[in-house]
Amino acid sequence: MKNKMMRLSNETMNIGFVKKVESLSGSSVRRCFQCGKCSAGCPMSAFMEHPPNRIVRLLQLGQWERVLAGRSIWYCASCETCTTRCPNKVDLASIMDALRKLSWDADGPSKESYVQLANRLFIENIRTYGRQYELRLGAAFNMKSGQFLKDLMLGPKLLSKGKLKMFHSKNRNIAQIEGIFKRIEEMRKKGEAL
Amino acid sequence: MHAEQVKHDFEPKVVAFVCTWCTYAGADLAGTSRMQYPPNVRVLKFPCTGRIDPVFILRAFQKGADGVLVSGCHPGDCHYMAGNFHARRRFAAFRALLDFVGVDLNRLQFSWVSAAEGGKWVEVVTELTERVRGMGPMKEFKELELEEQWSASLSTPELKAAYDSIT
Amino acid sequence: MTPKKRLNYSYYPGCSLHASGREYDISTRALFKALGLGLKEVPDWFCCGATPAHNVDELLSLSLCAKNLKMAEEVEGDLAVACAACFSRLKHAQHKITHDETRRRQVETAIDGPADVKKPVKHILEILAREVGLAKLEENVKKPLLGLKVACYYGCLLTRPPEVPELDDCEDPSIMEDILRALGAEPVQWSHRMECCGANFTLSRPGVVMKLSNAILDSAQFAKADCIMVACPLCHGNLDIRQESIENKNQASYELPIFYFTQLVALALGVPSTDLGFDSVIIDPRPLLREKQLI
Amino acid sequence: MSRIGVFVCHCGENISRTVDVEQVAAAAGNIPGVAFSCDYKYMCSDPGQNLLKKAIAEHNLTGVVVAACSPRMHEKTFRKAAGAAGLNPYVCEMANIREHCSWVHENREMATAKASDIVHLMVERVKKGKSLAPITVPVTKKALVIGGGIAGIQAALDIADAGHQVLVVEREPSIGGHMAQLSETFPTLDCSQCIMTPKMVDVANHPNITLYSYSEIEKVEGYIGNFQVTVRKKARSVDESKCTGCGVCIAKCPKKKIPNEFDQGHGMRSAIYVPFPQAVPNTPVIDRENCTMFQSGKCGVCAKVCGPGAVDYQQEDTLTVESIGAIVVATGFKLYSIDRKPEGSMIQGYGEFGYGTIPDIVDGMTFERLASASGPTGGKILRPSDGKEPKQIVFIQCVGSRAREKGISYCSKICCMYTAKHTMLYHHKVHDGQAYVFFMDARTPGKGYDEFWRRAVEEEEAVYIRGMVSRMYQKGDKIIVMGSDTLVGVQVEIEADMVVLATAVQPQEGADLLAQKLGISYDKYNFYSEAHAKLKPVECATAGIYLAGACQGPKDIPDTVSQASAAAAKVMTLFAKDQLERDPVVAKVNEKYCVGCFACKKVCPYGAIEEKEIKDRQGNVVKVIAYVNPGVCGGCGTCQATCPSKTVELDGYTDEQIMAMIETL
Amino acid sequence: MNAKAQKAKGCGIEPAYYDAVTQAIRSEAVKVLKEGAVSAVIGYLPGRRKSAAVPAVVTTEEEAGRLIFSPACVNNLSLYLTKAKKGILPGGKIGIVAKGCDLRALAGLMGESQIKRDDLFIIGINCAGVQGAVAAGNGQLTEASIAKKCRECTAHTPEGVDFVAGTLPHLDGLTPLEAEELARIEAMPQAERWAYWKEQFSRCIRCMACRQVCPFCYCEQCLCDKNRPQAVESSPRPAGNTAWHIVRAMHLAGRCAGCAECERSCPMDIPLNLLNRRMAQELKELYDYEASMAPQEKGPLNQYKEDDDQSFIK
Repeated sequence: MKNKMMRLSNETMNIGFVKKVESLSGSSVRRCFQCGKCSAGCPMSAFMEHPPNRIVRLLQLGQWERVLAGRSIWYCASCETCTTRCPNKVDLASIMDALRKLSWDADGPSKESYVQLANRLFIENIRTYGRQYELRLGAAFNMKSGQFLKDLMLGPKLLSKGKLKMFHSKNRNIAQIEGIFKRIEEMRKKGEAL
Repeated sequence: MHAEQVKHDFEPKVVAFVCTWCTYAGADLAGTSRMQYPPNVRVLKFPCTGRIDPVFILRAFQKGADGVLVSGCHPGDCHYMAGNFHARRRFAAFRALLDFVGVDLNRLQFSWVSAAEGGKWVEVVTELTERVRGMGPMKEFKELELEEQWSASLSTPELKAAYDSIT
Repeated sequence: MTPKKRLNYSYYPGCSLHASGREYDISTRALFKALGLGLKEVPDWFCCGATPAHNVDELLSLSLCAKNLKMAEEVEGDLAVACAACFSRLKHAQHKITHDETRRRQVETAIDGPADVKKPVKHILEILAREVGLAKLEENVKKPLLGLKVACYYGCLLTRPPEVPELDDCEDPSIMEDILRALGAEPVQWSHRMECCGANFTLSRPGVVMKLSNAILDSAQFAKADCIMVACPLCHGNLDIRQESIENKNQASYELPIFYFTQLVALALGVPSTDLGFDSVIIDPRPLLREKQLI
Repeated sequence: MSRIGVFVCHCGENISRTVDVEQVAAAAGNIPGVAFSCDYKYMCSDPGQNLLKKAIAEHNLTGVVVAACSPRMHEKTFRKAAGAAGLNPYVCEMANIREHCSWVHENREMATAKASDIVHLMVERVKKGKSLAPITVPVTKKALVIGGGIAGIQAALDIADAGHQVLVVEREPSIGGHMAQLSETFPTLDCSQCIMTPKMVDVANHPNITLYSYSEIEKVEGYIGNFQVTVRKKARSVDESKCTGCGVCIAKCPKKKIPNEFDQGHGMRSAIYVPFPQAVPNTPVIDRENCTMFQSGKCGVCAKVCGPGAVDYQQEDTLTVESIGAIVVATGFKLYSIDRKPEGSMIQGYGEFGYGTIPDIVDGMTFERLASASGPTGGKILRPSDGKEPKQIVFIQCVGSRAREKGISYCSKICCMYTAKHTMLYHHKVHDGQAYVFFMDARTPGKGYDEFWRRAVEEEEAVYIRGMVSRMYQKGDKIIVMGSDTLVGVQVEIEADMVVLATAVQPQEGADLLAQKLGISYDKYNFYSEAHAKLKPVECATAGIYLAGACQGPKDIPDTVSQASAAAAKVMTLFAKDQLERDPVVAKVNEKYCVGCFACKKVCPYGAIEEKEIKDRQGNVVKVIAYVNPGVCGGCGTCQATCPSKTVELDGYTDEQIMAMIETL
Repeated sequence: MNAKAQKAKGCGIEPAYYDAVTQAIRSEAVKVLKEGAVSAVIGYLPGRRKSAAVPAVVTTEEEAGRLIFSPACVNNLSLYLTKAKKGILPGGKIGIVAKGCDLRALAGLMGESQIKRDDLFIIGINCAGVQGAVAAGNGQLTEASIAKKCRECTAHTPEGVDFVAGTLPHLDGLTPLEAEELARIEAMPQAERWAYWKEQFSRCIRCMACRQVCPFCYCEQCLCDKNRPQAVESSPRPAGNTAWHIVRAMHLAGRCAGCAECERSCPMDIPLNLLNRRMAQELKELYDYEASMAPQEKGPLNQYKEDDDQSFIK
C-alpha cells in the first residue's frame, strides 16, 4: 500500500472524506505547502510510517485509505507542537483527532490496537464511573490487551504510596454523564453531528 | 582543476596576451571564484585580440617566454564586433609561419575565453603551463639571443638609468 | 499574612490529583492556605475526558468540559486548575465553544442546556505569578530556596497552542522560572522544557514514554539541575514513577527528584515539609532538600 | 626620467594573506624610474586615496601604479584620485594582484614573485604612457527602440514623454508582443489586452514616436550618441499612408484558412490580415507565401475592393538610414518547443513527451489563447484535437527549464506564476474539472505572488504534485501522464484530457544575429549580457545600447516594465547633455610616415578610418593617408596590429608600452 | 617544330621568341610615347655586359627603340612605381613592361592604393621565363639557368593589360624544384626545420636587399628600422635576423606576388621565397586566396568570414 502507484482522478481522490476531516478539525488541509515543520518537531515522527506532513499530503490527494491504514494517526501524542509551529496555521493536532474519530467510526483499518484499546477503556471508565480510576484502567487494559505483567512492578509501589486507590465509588452525577453520551449518540444517529 | 602549488624544478614563464573584455574578465572571474591555477602566467591586457601583433609573440619568446597564450572573446562576442575575427586569420597565418621555421606550436596556445568562463581560463592556463613544463625551457630563441653577444647586457642599472633618462 | 481582600477560587483538581497525583492536590491546598486564598472544590466534578476523549471524539471532550464548567459556576471565584491536562482541555473547550457556533450548538444539545463556559479558568501558576504577584511571593518567602538548581518542565499542554491557554509565550515561557527566582532558587537553562513526555501512551505504549521521558531526564541532568519542577500530574508520573525503569533501560543514573511547583512554593513560604506529600513520591526529594538545608 | 609611484594594497587580507605586500613594495622600489613605493591596508579607502594624492605631490610623481584588485573594479577610482592630484588619469594604472594573483594562488613565495612581476609590467607600461585628454562627441537626441512588446512600448513612451524623438522598430505587423496574446495577467488577473492596448495606442499617437512596424534592423554603425541605423521596412503590400483600416480587404479575401500565428495556429486568418483586431498599426499586411495573387497571379480581390487603393502588390522592401543617439534593445522571448531538435542543437526536445506529436499537449501560450475571450475558442477551454472540454487537465512546470540535459539549466522564472494563473482560469471556466500541476519547486518571489499561488492551491483547488512527469503517451482519447509525488514517495498516474506545458523561456529567434549587428555580447543561450550583473543591469558593455525585458533573461511583466523604464532613464541621462565625453583610448595616424595602404581602413570594425589628402603649399595633393575619426574609433587597435609600419597607433596601448612590458619578462 | 626547337626542348627557349617580344615592346613603347599617351616607359635596356639587362625609365622614342626583353630581364619593374624611386618618374601616365609575376605585384599595389590603374599603360609580356641567379654564358635560357620561380610559373600570360607583347612558345614541363624543396622542408621534423632555418638566417648580413627589391616593402618607415620601440633588432645577429625574416614573411603574407626578387637579390643565397611560398600555400588552403593579376579589394588578412577555420583555437 505504502509504495503502490497512485492513480489520481476525481474518482480516486476522496474529497468527501477530506471535507469531513476539514469540518471536524476546523482546519484546511489545502493550506499546507509541505514545509515539513510539523514532522521536524514531532516527538512521535520516529514511530510513524507516514510522518505528519505526509498525512496532510495524502489528505490533499484524497488518499483516505492510505491515511487510515497506518498506525501513524494513533501514534500522535496530541502534544500540539505541530499546530503551534505550523507556518500556515494548519491545526494538525485537530486533524489527527478528526482522523482518529473517522477511523474509530469506521472501525478503521488501523494496525494500532493498544492505543485504541486504551482510549476505549478510558472513555468507558468515564461513562461508567464519571472519573478515572487508574488501577481499574490499568488492570482492564492489561487484561484486554493480554499483557498481564505490564508495569506489574509499579503497582505495589504506587499502592504503598497511596497513588492508586483500591476502591472507588461512582460519581453522583453519573446519570448526567450518561445523558451526555446518549444525546451525542442520538445526534449522530440523526446526522446532526459528525 | 586545483593545481597543486608547489615549486617545481622548472617553472616555465608563460605570457598571456588577452583582451580586456572577455578573457581578462574571465580571469577576474576565476579570481573572484577563488579557483586555483599555476602562478606562472603573466597577463598582458589588450583592448582586443585584434590589437595583438604577432611581433609581440615573437618578442615574448625572445625575451624568455616558454609558452605564450593568446586569448580573447568567442567569435561573435567581440566588444569591437570584429577584432577577434581579424585576429583569428592573422594568427592562423602566423602559426603556420612559426611552424614552418621550426617553432614547436605546443608552446603557443590560442583560446576563446569569455567573461563567464573563469573555469575555462583556469583550464587553459593550467594545461599550457603543465604542457610547457613538460617540454622544458624554450631554448630556441634564447640560444639565438645568446649567440654572438656583441655588447654587454643592458641590464646593468647604470645602463638602464641612462637609457631611461632618454625617455 | 493576610491579603487586604481575601481571594477565593473554585477548584477543579481532576482525576489524577485524587490518585497518582495526590501530593499535587495536597501541596496545592497547603499553598492556598498559606497564601490566605480561598479554595473550594467544585462538587461532583467529573472527568474532563483528557486526551483519550478528544483523540477520538472531540464532541464528547467538549461536552464533558462544558458540563464541568457549568457546574463550576455554582462555586464562587475563578476556576483554579492544577492539572495541565485538565487545564488544557477546559481551555480548549472554552475556546472551541466560543469560536465555533456549530460546535456550541452540538454541545448544548449534548449537555441539554446552554453552554455557559464563561467562567475564567486559571492555572495555579497563573494565580501565583499574576494574581498573587511575584513581588508578594518574594515578600512572603520564609525559607529562600537558595542553591537549589531547578529544571522547570512545562511539557506540552501548558502553553500550546498559544491562542488557547494564553498562559505564557508558547515557545519560550518563563512563568515557572519567574516564580522560582522570586523564591530564591536557581532555574537552569535547559533544552527540553517543552518536549512531550508521551503521557498519552503511558498506558498503551510505555516504551514510547520511556524513550521520550529519558530524553527529558537526560537533558535536565546535562544542565546540572538538582531536580525537575513540573505542573502536570501526567508529566510527574512519567518522570517520577518511571524514572527507575528508565534508568535501568538506559543504563543511566539520574536520581532527579520531581517536584510539583506547588510543593516548592509552599516550602519556601514556610509550609512544613511534612504537609507537602513528599512521602508520596517515588524519588524521595528529602535528601536533596536536606542537603540544601531546606528541611 | 620617469618618477613612478607604486602603491601596493593589502585589500584587508585579501591580498596580503597570500602575497607579501611589503616585499612587493620593496621590489618595486628597486625598479629604475620608481621614485616611491609603499604598501597600504586599503588603497581604495579615503585614507588610501589620500596617500596616493599626497605621494604624487610630495614626490613629484609622473605616473602611478596601484597594485590592488582588477582595474575593472577600481581603475576609475584611482584615476580620479590621480587626476585630483594633478596627474593625468591615463598615467595611472592598476596592477591586478588580487583577482589575477592572491585569489588564485596559494604558494606565498610564488604568488609574491608573480605580484612583483605584475607590478613591474605595469611600471614599465606607465613609464611609456602618455597623457591623454578626453574626447568629446556630439549626441544625437533620438532613440531607437528595437521591439514593440511591453518592454519596447514602455521604454519608448518614457523617452518620448521626456521630449525626445523615438523610433520604434517592430518585426511583426503589429506592436504588442507576447503581452497582447495573454488572457489575464498575474497576480491580479486583470485582462492583459485591457491594460496593453491603451499603451499600444499611445505609441501610435505620440507625437515624438515614429513607429516602423513589419521592419527589421539591417545594419548598425557608429557609436554612442552617433549611431547610423539602417532599417529594413519589409514590403507590407499595403500602403500605410493610404489604408484607412476599414478591413474590407480582409473580409473579402478568398483565402481564409491560414493558421493564425497570433493564436498559436489554433485560429484562422486570411492571406491579407491584421494579426489581431486591436493591432497597431491597424494596417493589414499581405502574407505573400499564402496569397493567391503572389503565388499564381490570379486574384487581386483585395486591390479591387480597397476604396483608397492602398493595396500595392509591387511594393518592395525599403531601407531607411536613421541617425540615432541611443538604442534600447527589447526583443523579448520565445517559448521552448518540445519538438525534436536538429542534430547538433544545444537544445534538445522531449522524446518522452512524444516530441510534440500529441495534439492535446500544448504550451502555456496556447493555453493563454484558449483562455482569452478574444481567442479561437472565445475563451472556452477546449482541447485542440476534438474541441471537447477537458475535465482532467495536467499542467507541467519546468519543461525545458532547469533541465541541463535538455540544454537549459536556468529557471524561466515566470512559469510557476502563470501555471498557477492557468489553474485558476481553468477552475473558473470548467467548474467540474480538476487541475493537476507537476512541479519541482514553486518559485514565487514577487509582490503578492506567493499569495496568488497559494490561492490557486487553497481556494481554486488545484492539486499540486511535487515531482516531475517522466513520460506521456496517448491512449484512446486520453493522455496518460506518468509522474511521481516525491512528498508521498509514490508514482502517480493521471489519465488526462489535456496537458499544458510550462515550456522554458528562450531568447527571441535571431537574437544572436541582432547582437552581432549591434556589437553587444550574449550568453550561450543567446540572452543579451548586461555590463554588470548587479550594478549595470540595464547597460550593455557597448556604450549607448541598453537592455529591456526578457531579451536579457526571463522576466515577468512588472520586471520588464521596470527595466524598460530604467533603460529609458539611461537614455534620458545620455540625452541630458549635448556633448559626450569619451575615453581617449583611440587610434591616431602618424601622418609623416603613413603611406596610405589603407590596410587599417579595411579592418576597422567601426569604419572610423577615412582617407585624408595631404597637400603642399600650392594645394597639390602630395599623398593620401589614413585619418582616424576619434569620435567613431572604438579603440580596439586592430588597425595597429594590421599596419605593417605601425604608423597608426592606439593611445593607451602603444607598441612602446607593450614592448616595454614584454621586456620585463 | 624544327630541329633547333627540338633541341631546345627541355633545355631552353628559342632566342627568336625574345627577339619577337623585344620588337613588340619597342614598337608599342615608341607608339605610346609618340602619341603622348604616356610620359615615360619603364622597361629594360641592354646592360654594359654582354647579355645583361638593366631596368630603365625611357622618355624618348629613341630610347624606347632600344628596349629589350631577354632572359636577363629579371627585375620586377613595379618597384619603381612606389617608394622613393617614385621621384625618378615624370608626372603623368607611365608605361610599364610587366611579366606575369610583375603584373600580380602591380595588381597588389593597386589593391593597396599605391598606384592607380588609370595612371598606367601596361605592356604585358607573354613570358616564357627569365634566368635565375646564375646566367648561362651565352645569355640563353636553359634548364640550368632558368629561374626557379619560372619552372613552376602559373602567370605566363598577362591579363588585363593594355598591350600584350609576344606569343608564348611551347613550354615544357620542368620539375618544380622549389615545390619539392618546400615539401622537403615541411616533411622535416620540427627541430630539424628550426636547425635548417637557423643556419639560413644566421648567414644574413642585413643588407636589406630583399626589402629594397620588394615591391610591397614600400613603407616610409619600416617597422624593423624603428627603435622606439625596437621590435626587431637591427644588427646582423641571429636573433634579429630570425625576427626580421619572420616579420618580413608575415608582413608579406597575403600580399606577396611571388616575383621572388628577394631571393634573387639575396647575396647570401637565403631561400627567402620559400617562406613566401609557404605563406601563400597556407592562405590558399585556409581562405582560398591567391595573388592575381586583377586588383583585389582586400587581402586575405584584411578580411574575415565568420566561419573561418578556428580548429587551432581552444
